[in-house]
Amino acid sequence: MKDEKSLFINIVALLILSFMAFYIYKVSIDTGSGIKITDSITPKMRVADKYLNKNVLNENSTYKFSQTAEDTSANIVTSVVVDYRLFDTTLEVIVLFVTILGFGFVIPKDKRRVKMPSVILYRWAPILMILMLMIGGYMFINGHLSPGGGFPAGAIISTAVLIGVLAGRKTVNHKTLKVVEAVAGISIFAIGIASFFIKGVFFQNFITGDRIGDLFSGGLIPVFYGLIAFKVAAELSNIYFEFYEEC
Amino acid sequence: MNSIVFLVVIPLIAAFLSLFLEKLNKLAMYIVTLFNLIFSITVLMSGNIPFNVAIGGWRAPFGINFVVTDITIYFLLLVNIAALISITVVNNIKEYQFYSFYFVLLAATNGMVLTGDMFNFYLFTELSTFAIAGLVAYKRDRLSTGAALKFLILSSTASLFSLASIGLIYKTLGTLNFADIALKLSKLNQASYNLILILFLSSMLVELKIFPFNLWVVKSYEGSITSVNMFTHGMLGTAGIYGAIRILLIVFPNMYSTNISKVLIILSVFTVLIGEVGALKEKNLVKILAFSSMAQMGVFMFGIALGSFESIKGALYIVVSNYLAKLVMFLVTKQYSNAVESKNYIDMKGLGRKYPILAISFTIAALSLMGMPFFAGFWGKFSIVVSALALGKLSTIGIAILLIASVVEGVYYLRISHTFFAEKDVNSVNISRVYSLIPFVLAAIILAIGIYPNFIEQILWNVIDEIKNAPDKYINIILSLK
Amino acid sequence: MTKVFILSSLSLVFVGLYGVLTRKNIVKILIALNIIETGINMLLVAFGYIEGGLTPILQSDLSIANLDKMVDPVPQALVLTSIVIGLGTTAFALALAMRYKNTHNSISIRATDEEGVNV
Amino acid sequence: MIELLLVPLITTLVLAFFIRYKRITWTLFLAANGFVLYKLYSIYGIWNLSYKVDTAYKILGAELTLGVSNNPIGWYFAFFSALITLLISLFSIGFNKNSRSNVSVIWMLIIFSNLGIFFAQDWVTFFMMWELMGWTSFFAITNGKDKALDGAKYYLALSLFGAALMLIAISVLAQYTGTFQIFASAYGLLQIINSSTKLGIGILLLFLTTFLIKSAIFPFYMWPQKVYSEGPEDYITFMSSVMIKYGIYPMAIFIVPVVGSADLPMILNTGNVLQYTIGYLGAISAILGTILAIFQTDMKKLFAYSSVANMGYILLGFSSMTIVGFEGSLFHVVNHMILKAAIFLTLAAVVFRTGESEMHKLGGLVYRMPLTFMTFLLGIIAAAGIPPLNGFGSKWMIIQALMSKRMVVFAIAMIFASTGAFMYLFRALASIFLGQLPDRYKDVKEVPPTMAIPMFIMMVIMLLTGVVPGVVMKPLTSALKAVGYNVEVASWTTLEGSLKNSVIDLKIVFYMFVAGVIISALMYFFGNKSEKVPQNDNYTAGEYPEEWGVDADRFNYSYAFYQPFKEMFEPLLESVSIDGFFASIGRNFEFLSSTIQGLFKRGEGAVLLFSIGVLLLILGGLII
Amino acid sequence: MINLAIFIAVVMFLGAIWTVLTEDVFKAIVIFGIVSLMSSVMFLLMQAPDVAITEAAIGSGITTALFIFTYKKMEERKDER
Repeated sequence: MKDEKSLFINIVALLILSFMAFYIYKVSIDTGSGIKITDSITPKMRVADKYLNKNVLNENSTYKFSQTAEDTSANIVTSVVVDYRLFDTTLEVIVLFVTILGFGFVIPKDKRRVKMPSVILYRWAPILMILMLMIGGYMFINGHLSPGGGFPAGAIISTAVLIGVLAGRKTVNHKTLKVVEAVAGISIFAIGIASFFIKGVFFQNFITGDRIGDLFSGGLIPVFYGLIAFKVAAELSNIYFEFYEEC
Repeated sequence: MNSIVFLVVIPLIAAFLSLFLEKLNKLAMYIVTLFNLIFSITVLMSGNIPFNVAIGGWRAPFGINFVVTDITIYFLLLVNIAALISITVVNNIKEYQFYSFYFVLLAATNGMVLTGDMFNFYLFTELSTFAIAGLVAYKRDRLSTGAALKFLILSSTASLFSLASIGLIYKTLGTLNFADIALKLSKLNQASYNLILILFLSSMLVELKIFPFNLWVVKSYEGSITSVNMFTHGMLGTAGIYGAIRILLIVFPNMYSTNISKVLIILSVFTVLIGEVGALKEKNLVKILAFSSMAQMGVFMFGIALGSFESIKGALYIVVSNYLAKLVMFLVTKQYSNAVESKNYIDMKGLGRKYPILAISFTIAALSLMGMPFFAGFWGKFSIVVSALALGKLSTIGIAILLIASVVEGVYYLRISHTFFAEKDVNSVNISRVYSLIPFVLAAIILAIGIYPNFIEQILWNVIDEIKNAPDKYINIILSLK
Repeated sequence: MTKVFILSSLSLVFVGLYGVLTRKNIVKILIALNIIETGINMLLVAFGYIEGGLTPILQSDLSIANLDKMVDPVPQALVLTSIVIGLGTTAFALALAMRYKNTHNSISIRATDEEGVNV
Repeated sequence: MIELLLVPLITTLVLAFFIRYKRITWTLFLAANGFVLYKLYSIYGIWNLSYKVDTAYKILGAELTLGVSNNPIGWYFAFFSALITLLISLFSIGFNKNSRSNVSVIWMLIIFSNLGIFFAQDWVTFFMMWELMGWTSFFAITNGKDKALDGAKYYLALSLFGAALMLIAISVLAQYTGTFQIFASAYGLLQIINSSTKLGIGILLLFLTTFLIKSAIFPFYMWPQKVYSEGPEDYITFMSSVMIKYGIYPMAIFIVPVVGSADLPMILNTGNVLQYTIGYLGAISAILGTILAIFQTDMKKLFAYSSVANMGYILLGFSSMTIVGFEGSLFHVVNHMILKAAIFLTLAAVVFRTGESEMHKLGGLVYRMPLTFMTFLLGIIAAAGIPPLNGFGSKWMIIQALMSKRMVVFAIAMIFASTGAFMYLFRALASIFLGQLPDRYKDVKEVPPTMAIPMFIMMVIMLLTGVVPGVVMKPLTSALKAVGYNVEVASWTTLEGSLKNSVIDLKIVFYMFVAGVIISALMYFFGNKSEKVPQNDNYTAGEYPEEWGVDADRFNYSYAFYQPFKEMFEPLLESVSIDGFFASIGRNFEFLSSTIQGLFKRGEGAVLLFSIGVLLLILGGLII
Repeated sequence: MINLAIFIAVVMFLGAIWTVLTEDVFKAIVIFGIVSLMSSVMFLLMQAPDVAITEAAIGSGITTALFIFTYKKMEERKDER
């Protein structure tokens, strides 16, 4: 790739970048009136304040640990992701769905040589897989209490599938993955629609009354996270299948 | 009207189901599209407009909300009608992925129009980008692969810019809701405002096909099949226009006090010039349409960037005219290019004599795009010209260049029409007369608007009224709901 | 601290942008895109950071008393989303790149898309 | 009023349905034209007729109203156009019997726009009709033939360009005067000129350019020869006689009153700057048209340039800004309509029978097509401005007006052009109809009656207007009076000049001419008869030029008819190469087009251009 | 703490530059993986453990794996020719 060393393009790029940097610098030192991008603004002045205080619906409500509140997830990031802004998260799942679909669609399907896996990997694979599944399961079940959640959980579960594929063990096949993917995806929306028929509002968390910090709290949050985890796992596993499975 | 969310949810569920439906996919496509169309018509007829839907029951600035106002509902109709018309040319497609992409695109474009939240809008945009990239790559040959890849790289760069801008908005204003942003935006420092606007605008302009953000356009159009072209034009394009109107005019109305609107004027003039001149020597009909759609977007953007209400009305006329005309043109192109198995318009010589309705529809569409009187495009051109001449030197020069560019457009379009009507024997070609129906109806609408603009004028003034009272009215609709 | 975070993320963004602008190898362009994305994600989270802030997770009544000191959870939620989108983009683009390699017989973005012409 | 416009429109739709049945379409076409003529006849004198359409379309803060109204000058143009159109459409029935394509639908649409232009009450209606006429004539000219495409494209580009300029002019004018009404805005424009001369003249020049383009005046004189040589002959007849006057009509109702009464710097105390500009443009077109016409070998191109020259005369008449000059110009409009229609009908007849339009390949057709010859003869006599026929009176009036205003240069130009006209007209006559008949045209017959009748009527009309100019002058002067000009209604046979004692009675002129004809006829019959030899022997001297690889026709006497003159004017013509200028614009656009396509063909710079775009936006944001 | 942050920031910056400038695609991928992992540490420092875990699993882990798979596949094709 000789073109990469083209001096002209490099100079142009550096000029553009330095100009942009200069502009950002200029904006950041701007002394005009009004809110500036360099001002330090605490969550108190943002919508996040309501999320932290869990008083979106009722402005004066306060809460204590191990008691009920409007959103009973202890991990506030989770409560934003899977409750306050749940719709974004479902769309994000769709984004992953679309891109992986596109991935499977455009990837060239030519014959691949299948290498024999090493014996060690073949023997140890089940143990590793179970370990991965356990970690993943823990993550999405505890998503509302501790860091983690559905996405990394899905990624870790998919790693289990990857190990299986690498070890040459038959775990799941394409068809199953497709079914898991679709069922998980549809379930997310089915719950949303169910809440429409129960509460009259889409994607409302209709299981309330839990206590913050309990394992079974947060209403639908663990359910959603579980579905998301399986969906992500199924989709990511699809990628490995595309690379390493014979078609 | 909480059920408005069905417009997004049903297509998404269909997208999952399409993995298994196999041959029923086509039927599902019609059912879902018709559902969306009928649902949006019902909403229009219900008389509840404007209303605001808080998803998940979280009130407006805290949760995600869907807003339905006059602008929304009309663009919703445009998107769904375009979808219905576009899928009539889908045939012989077996890959379930195509249908999935379509459903996702339908949901995403509907969502882009409906949403009232910045980040949600970003997500819908991404979704539509991926769906379009997948659809463009449908043929999976050299041309479409290159086009899809380059489109993907460009649009993901752009989306990162808009993500940065969303971050900045959240940092400074502490909110992601359109209405809330509009309410607080006046408190923002001018320089910071500019930075945010530039970052967001530059990603917006990619979708609006404004030069120099539009290098993907011609390739994508050339590399994809006709129905995908119609999706890109009718659904993604229309939703993008809606985004421009919503975000530039209602969320960022202060734009007109900065020089950025002047830069936009210059850029849109360049876009028009490049679009028209680029098409002049082209022989591939699809590429000509791509260049022309670029140019029309330039005219639209010019009208928006001028910022007076009359020019915005003109821009909306241009939108309507371009929307209808391009649909007609793509339909005609599809039939003719199928018949002669070539996209070169010279090979289509003489087809207009055998199938006059298609060729006449094409001509009407072309004349409307040229801004000829008695066709819908004229009213737009007229409004824009009149208001541009009142707004100072820059816009005067701009409109002069625009008009000269429209001369070039006239030359290449009428040359194509002439080729259709040229004398040549075409006996081996066979096109079913059924396919003439939709182009004919659309062309008749173009003509009707051109001759009698009253009914569309009424609608457009409703829209303009909404823009005029923005953002106060818009904010009231959304934030009053506790 | 905030300054360090912001500067480091901005530097990533600029380096990535430089890569996207100057590289011709599609895989490297995609890597550069990912670098930008990482940078932007860090930027967003840094926007929500406050000096000496706490993790926004409720562990006991003590953390509820210190809600003011917690960092902003919303940018973190946004970034969670954007990371997944980044993965999607990369996967799709890489698949396209593989096909690109097959059809164009090259991995340079300069390869022409016209049929039958080899670089 | 509205039925005048509705009937052509409805006829268009009906024609479109029956497009495959030639007989029906052309008969319907004739009937519709007959109706239009009748209707126009019936509304003469009722000047308060009008029809308005209120739209909800808001522009400049008010709702737009479109309207047509009967106005005297418009009626004058429309009536005579309709008369000529009727005759041409009669001719078309026979002419189109064997043609493959059918131009009648588009033609009817043009007639609709034609009437719309002449009766438009406001600029928007006028503009709409004007644009309609522009693109419809493109399709009428090409008419499905690829070889006509280049000329038609040229015409279309010019026409769209002109329309764009007019749109700008209308918008600016409306901005300052607040009205779209044509007559009201004329007064408004006068006030603009008084308060801010530059702006006013700018608007005026924009309008003027549009009209000049449509009437093929000097900088834009190239399109007639490109278009006329390729289009369908019957439609070209219409175009050269009627359509080319579209530019004259708005000049008469808008430009002339404004320029005449504007308070602008004067030159030599005879006229103001704009007056001289118009005059010079007219003079240049008259001279250039004449010179170029002299050197054409294609008869249609020859008469195309002749049209340019005639448009020049009309402009010269306008430039005098006297009432006689004005009358003369408007009179010449009709005269030119009639005589050009007559000439082009004969050319169409020749092409119909021989399929040839190169003059040096024709010859001697007088023996085979005597009626056509007679029409042509009268036509060129009229075009040359020889007294008993109709071209004389108007030219005489224009020259009178110019002399009375002491615009000597223009008068000289006019006389030069008239003299030159003899040269090219005689050339056409000699090459097409006189000389010897080539062997290949031995079997040529006279045209069928449907085509002969209109030609005969044309002859009668030419003679009539020549001898009794009152048939045109009476409606003209009453129309002018109705508009408010200080004129007296003309008498039947006399014409009034503007110099002292300059009234002529055309009756007397006619008697003198008849006497002359009788004498020359006697001389012909009693003189020596000529001897006949095979035609080629005349100019190949018994040799066979084909053996040298040269086309024998090139040695025909009419191939390089005016070689000495051509050599004389060659340097001048080379320096005045407007065509080259326009062609270079086209080439540059195409070059630019290839460049842009190259840019879009490669997608590699997309992100780079994207960042440059961001940079531009930043620059815009920084420079506050 | 701040020293750690500065150290990681510098390392990330240098790593990113190396990634962009290096000729070897495989090296670039690996170093990108490291940069990505570093960023997850940064997220931890920013009190965003959720993001850190996700970045480590998805941004650093799976994305890098994807790149490597792709790279290998492209190399394989090169071998076949």
